[in-house]
Amino acid sequence: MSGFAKPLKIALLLAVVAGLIVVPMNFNRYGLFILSQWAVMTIAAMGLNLTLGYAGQVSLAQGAFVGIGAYAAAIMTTHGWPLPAAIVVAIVSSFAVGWVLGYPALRVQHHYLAFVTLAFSTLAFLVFRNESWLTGGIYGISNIPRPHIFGLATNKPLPFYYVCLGSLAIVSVAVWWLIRSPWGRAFMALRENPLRAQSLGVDTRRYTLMAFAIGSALGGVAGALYAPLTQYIDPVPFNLSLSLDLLMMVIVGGAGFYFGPFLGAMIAVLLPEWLRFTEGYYLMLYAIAVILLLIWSPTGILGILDRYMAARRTKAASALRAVAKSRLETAQ
Amino acid sequence: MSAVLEVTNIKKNFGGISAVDGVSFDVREGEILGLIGPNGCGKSTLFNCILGQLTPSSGEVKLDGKTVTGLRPSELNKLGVSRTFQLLQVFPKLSVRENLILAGQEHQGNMASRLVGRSDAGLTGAADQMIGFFKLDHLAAEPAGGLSYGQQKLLDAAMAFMGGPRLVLLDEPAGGVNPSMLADLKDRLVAINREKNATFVVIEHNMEFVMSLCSRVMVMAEGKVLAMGRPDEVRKNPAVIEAYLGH
Amino acid sequence: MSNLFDLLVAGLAAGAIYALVAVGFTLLWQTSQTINFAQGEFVMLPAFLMLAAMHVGAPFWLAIILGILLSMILLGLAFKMLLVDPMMRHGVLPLAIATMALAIGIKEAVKQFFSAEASPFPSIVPTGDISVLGHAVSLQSIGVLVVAILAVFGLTALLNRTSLGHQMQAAAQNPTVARIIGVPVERMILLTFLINAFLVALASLLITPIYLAKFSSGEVLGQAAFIAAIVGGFNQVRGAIAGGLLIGVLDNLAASYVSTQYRAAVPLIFLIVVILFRPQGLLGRAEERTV
Amino acid sequence: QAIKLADVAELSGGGATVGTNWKNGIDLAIEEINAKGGVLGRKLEVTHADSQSNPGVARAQVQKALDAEPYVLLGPGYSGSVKVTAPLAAEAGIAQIMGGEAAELTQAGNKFLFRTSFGQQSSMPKVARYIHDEMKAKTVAVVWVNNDFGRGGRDVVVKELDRLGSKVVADLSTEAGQADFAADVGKIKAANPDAVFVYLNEEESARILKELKRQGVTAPLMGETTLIGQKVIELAGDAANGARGHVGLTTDAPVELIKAFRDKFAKKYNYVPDHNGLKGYLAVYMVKATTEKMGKVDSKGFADTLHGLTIKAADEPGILMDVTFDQNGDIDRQSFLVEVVEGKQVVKQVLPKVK
Amino acid sequence: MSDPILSVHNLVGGYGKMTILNGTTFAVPQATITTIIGPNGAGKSTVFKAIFGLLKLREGKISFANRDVTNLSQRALLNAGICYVPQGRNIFPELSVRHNIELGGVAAKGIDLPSRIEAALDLFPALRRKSTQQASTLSGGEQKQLEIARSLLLEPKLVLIDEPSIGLSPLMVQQTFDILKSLRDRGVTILMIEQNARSALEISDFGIVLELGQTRMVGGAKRILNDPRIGQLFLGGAMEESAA
Ligand SMILES: Nc1ncnc2c1ncn2[C@@H]1O[C@H](COP(=O)(O)OP(=O)(O)OP(=O)(O)O)[C@@H](O)[C@H]1O
Ligand SMILES: Nc1ncnc2c1ncn2[C@@H]1O[C@H](COP(=O)(O)OP(=O)(O)OP(=O)(O)O)[C@@H](O)[C@H]1O
Ligand SMILES: [Mg+2]
Ligand SMILES: [Mg+2]
Repeated sequence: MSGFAKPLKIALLLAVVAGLIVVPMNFNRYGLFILSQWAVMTIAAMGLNLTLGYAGQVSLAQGAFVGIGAYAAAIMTTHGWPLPAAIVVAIVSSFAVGWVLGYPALRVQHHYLAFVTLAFSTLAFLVFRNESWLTGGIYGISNIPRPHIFGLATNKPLPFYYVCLGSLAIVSVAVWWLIRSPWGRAFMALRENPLRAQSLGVDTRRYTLMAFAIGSALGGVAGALYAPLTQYIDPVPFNLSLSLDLLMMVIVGGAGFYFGPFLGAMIAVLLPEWLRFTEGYYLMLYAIAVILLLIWSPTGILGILDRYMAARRTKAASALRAVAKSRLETAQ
Repeated sequence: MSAVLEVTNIKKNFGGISAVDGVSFDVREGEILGLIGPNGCGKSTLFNCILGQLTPSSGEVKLDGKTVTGLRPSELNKLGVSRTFQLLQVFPKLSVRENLILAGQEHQGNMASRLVGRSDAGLTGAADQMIGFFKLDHLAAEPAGGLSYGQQKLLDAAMAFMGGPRLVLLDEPAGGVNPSMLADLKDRLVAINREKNATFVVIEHNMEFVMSLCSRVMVMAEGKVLAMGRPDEVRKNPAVIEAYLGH
Repeated sequence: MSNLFDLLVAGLAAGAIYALVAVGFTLLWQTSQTINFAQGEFVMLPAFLMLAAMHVGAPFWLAIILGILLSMILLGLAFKMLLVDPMMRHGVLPLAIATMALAIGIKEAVKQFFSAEASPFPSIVPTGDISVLGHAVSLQSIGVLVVAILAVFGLTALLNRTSLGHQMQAAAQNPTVARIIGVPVERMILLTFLINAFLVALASLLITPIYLAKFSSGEVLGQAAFIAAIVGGFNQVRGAIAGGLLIGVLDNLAASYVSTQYRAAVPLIFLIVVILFRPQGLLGRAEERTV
Repeated sequence: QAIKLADVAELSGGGATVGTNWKNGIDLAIEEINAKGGVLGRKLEVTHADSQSNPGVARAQVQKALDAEPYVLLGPGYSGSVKVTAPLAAEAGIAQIMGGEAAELTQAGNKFLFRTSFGQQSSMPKVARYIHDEMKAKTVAVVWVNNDFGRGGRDVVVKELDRLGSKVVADLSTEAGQADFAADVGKIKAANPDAVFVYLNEEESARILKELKRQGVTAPLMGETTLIGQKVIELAGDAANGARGHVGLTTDAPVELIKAFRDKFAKKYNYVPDHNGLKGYLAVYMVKATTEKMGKVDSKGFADTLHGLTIKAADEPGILMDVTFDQNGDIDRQSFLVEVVEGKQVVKQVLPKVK
Repeated sequence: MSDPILSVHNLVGGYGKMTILNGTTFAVPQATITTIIGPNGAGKSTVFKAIFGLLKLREGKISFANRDVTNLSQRALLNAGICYVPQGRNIFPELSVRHNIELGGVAAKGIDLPSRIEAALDLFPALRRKSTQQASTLSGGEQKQLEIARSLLLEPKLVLIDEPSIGLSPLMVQQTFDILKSLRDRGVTILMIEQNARSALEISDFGIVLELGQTRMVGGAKRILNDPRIGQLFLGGAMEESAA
């Protein structure tokens, strides 16, 4: 990931984690809510980063999976099921739907795939809105309870923030493991050159479906946390614009970089909040900030770091070449 | 020697054009078969049909006597068939080493074990050996997209060998490769052929390379087989000279 | 079946609007391989520029000219220089995301600096209906349809029949090589965006009297046009007209014969089916040979 | 020291027009009050926050607003957003004066929630009765916008019509922002109802009015403020003629104070507000009247004081019309039946307060 | 040696921080064919990119016809009479074969384009047969032919051609080299990169050996062909022996 010395990296990581645990203890409820939202959105964006950033499958449907997870959790917990059970159901159902949505990706790619998923996303919204017998329709579902974890109530903002943070931690480790495994490399092969990948034995079908399904399942996890976080859901937050927001998080953070979603979600969730003091102008300024960021580095924030790394690497390669050259010269 | 690959009456049409028009041939175990023919005569298309990259309009492909027509490229590769491409096909943003590890990893364990096992699937050593052989050492950590044409061509060939294949279809491996390196490559192919009893089918326009490497040569023209035989026979065949070699 | 005929007419009228907006999508793809998610907002904005001009006392005709000029400067020149230039090399996604942000920016700016309210907009086509086979057809819709057809035919001729058109496509398909053989790539791209800006200004002028000028009207319009462009064929300008009309008709039929609640689903399902069985769209050109 | 109010409203997203009107109404009222010396000698101050028309964001913003301990919370306008935020305000013990109209909002026993206009449970029965009694419609077509506002109204009206014995022969949902109503009107035409109930936002109302006229639908049209408001008339032109509506709160009401309000608003913001502008304006005057009634600025006592309170326009001109609040936070006020005649609103009936 | 039309002096440059060209220097005489050979990754293609203004140079000077053309725009270089045929696949995949070829004439001035297009199609009958087909459907060799045909539309003074023989059948290689020879006979200067070094040097007047971004050797083509050390290192000496 970076060229810093390894111990330094680990220390930095530990500091950030400790900060995320300790600092919010003095936050007010609003601060905790925003931070919880960041954690939830990061999970969803990590899922999309897997599908899009690593496996190169453009999806404009991640918001719909957050919706599926949220409704699964809302319906179940309001009927007395515990949240962990609901999360499992959210994962399973969004994994399954994601798997099915992966099938078009076997036929079409790039922008065409984007359009299919875009259509799916709007269809999901219509189902959420119209099937009121299940989803409460436009009125939504209210009074979604927050869970008891090990007998501890998480009704208060701080405990629930830790629920979100803990989930984020688990997901982060799992994703880290996944992308470091041969699977991660196979996903990148799908992105870089599916044709060559196929002829090297990479089962592109299965990996494509997996990339979709796992990415979607993480969307589902995020949704299952979003429902108890807001304690009320209706179809509107899960329309296309959530998918687009998540896409923006991934790209702005840096698609295909592990830490991209963390930064992207931070910008998408926190930046507008910071800009709120400008009142009517804050969304405009936010839009301008995103545009400027992309102009500065079209590959996202981490793309900048990557460029720096690439420069260092070529320096090393240059040195190797220089050695070869001097050897050649002495040989003559 | 038994036939590893049997191709029967393969046809491939694109709209009205028939690019491959009823090609049949066998490849014997352990042989190196050359495939030559004028530009656009259907050689690459034939490869793509054999390898499942294209669905043939008709005809049959058998591997070890079992029909494999319609199998996907990845399935064929799992059966030990690998290939190289005429146009550059590498993973541009992955490093040279990662390219090679990727080329081998799907042959280690199964999908589940690859998820929990070592991240390089134990292939770094093998990859570095390949890198050394193709003189890409100083570029091992470079993204493959930054390699020169010939270097990418070599990387492509190297990838085809990472999985320990028994049948390799090479589409113009010599194009753009420096003659000295080409000589090494040829030696290497011969060595693998002898030691591992691997079988090769090689499309090439470089006559010296084909004629010195192959035990048999098949000539195609306009989608059909024009001639098949030992290199020296083919070289003297007037039809082949007329259609392909010139002079 | 007079009702069916009415539905067809209404569908074609709506479809003509989608087509007119969709032309821009297909044009941008064919000549710069970019996707502009702010296209709907691009159509929304010029009307406000014209309204602003009228606000400060310009007569309608002058406002139109000013509006078109301003949109060519803002949505053509400035858009190309500020957003497209730095991002185009990096593939479709960064620019697509930037245009999403731009869409937010334009909407918010219009809301902030003009109004959150809808306002009426004068029509340059006489309002009123003419009777076709005893059914009322609005002149405005006919105007939109005529302009959409003209735009598609004009652009198709430009792109397929003239050297300039080939150069524009070449600049999109392989900019490095285009440069090497002497195609003025920068100028071609600029031209692309200027044409698009002109088209959206024209579309704005024709559509706003029907849709009303409102900061948010670009969303609905942009999405419908987007779907139309894909269904028709994203990589060919002519796809816009087919897709637009088809989606318009389909939408109206769906509203009548399926449920109104799931009305929006029908074009989307159609879209998915089209992409799966004919990815290039109905009139698009297949992307051939990858091996 | 200033009295701090917090406003959370739909300033962007689908409800931007609603929220912006609401916000402008609030700002106007505060400006007026402060110019006259404030409330109990203290100035009013408000912070506006944008909910992006998204309940999740609304929740965050209300949380933020409550963390700052405001005197009273204003907004939001979308019923869904009200639903997520009302428990927070209640928990904090802070009165919330909102713009939502969904029936259920005030029926959950929340002691801190107050409306600024009729809930649909009180306005829609009047509409249904009018359709049945006055229009003598045996068959009715209902067109509504498929969001919480439209759906809420539709549900009540359909239930009431059913009870009264009028048959709903077409029940058409439309999308917010929809531009093309040809198919919907075609369906109305095919159903051939005695009356059409239209419950859409202003622009969509204007579009459907035009389409109804184009397709020659002659059945009488009935709606709410959103069908016969000045904005609709401006946008729809003469297609609006003949449309009728029940108007709980409108800048077009034949009330001098309201006319004056409308002029002030138009002068400041360059456009004529819809009923949401009025709601925001009234919300602030509710704060003023209640506080003056208490005689002190007491956040805790506010809700208790407002329950059961009647505010007379004669005492507090800013309240524009006499209004009474019940124990649920619902309001009771005069309302009007209006018809558009030659581009002008004409009041046909004045409906008195219920109690 | 006659007057050099192109001279390249002390080029230093590369990709990012990586230096590929380490002071490359050579000169190309007018109306000759000069072939650059060297191992893969020596920087041959990079030299061409540098000459054609596609690579930012850190040092060095390129002059053409007694004029400094360092870092000029592609358009300006074309106008000056330099034409470049790069390595690899360089077509416009979604345009037809004929339109691809036509585009080669974009920079042309005062030339009878239609007749030149016909002449180019005459040289490559396969392209004529497929002139309405989308260029992406051509075979590898046909795509290369397309590029060569495209480059014939202009009347350049200098042609930079990077490994034209890749993917071409022996017959087409011969024909392409014949075309190059006839161009030279008409006074056009050809600078070519080839890995098919023997055949290329056969038709060349001069040869340049490039290694690690430096000119190792410059001289008459015959001399380089016959230099034993060069043969061993760059021409694949072993290949000759085992060839049938
Ligand atoms: N998708 C396609 N549509 C139409 N024609 C095609 C398509 N793919 C290949 N062809 C045609 O099929 C013929 C055979 O192509 P192929 O690539 O197999 O030739 P080849 O023998 O490999 O030639 P080369 O030596 O130049 O690589 C060519 O004439 C080509 O134009
Ligand atoms: N786009 C690039 N980015 C980074 N490095 C590059 C790039 N292109 C080439 N290189 C590096 O520059 C060196 C020289 O490349 P170049 O293409 O000039 O070689 P070449 O002599 O033409 O080789 P070949 O005979 O294989 O075509 C190579 O080592 C390659 O790794
Ligand atoms: Mg081939
Ligand atoms: Mg090269």
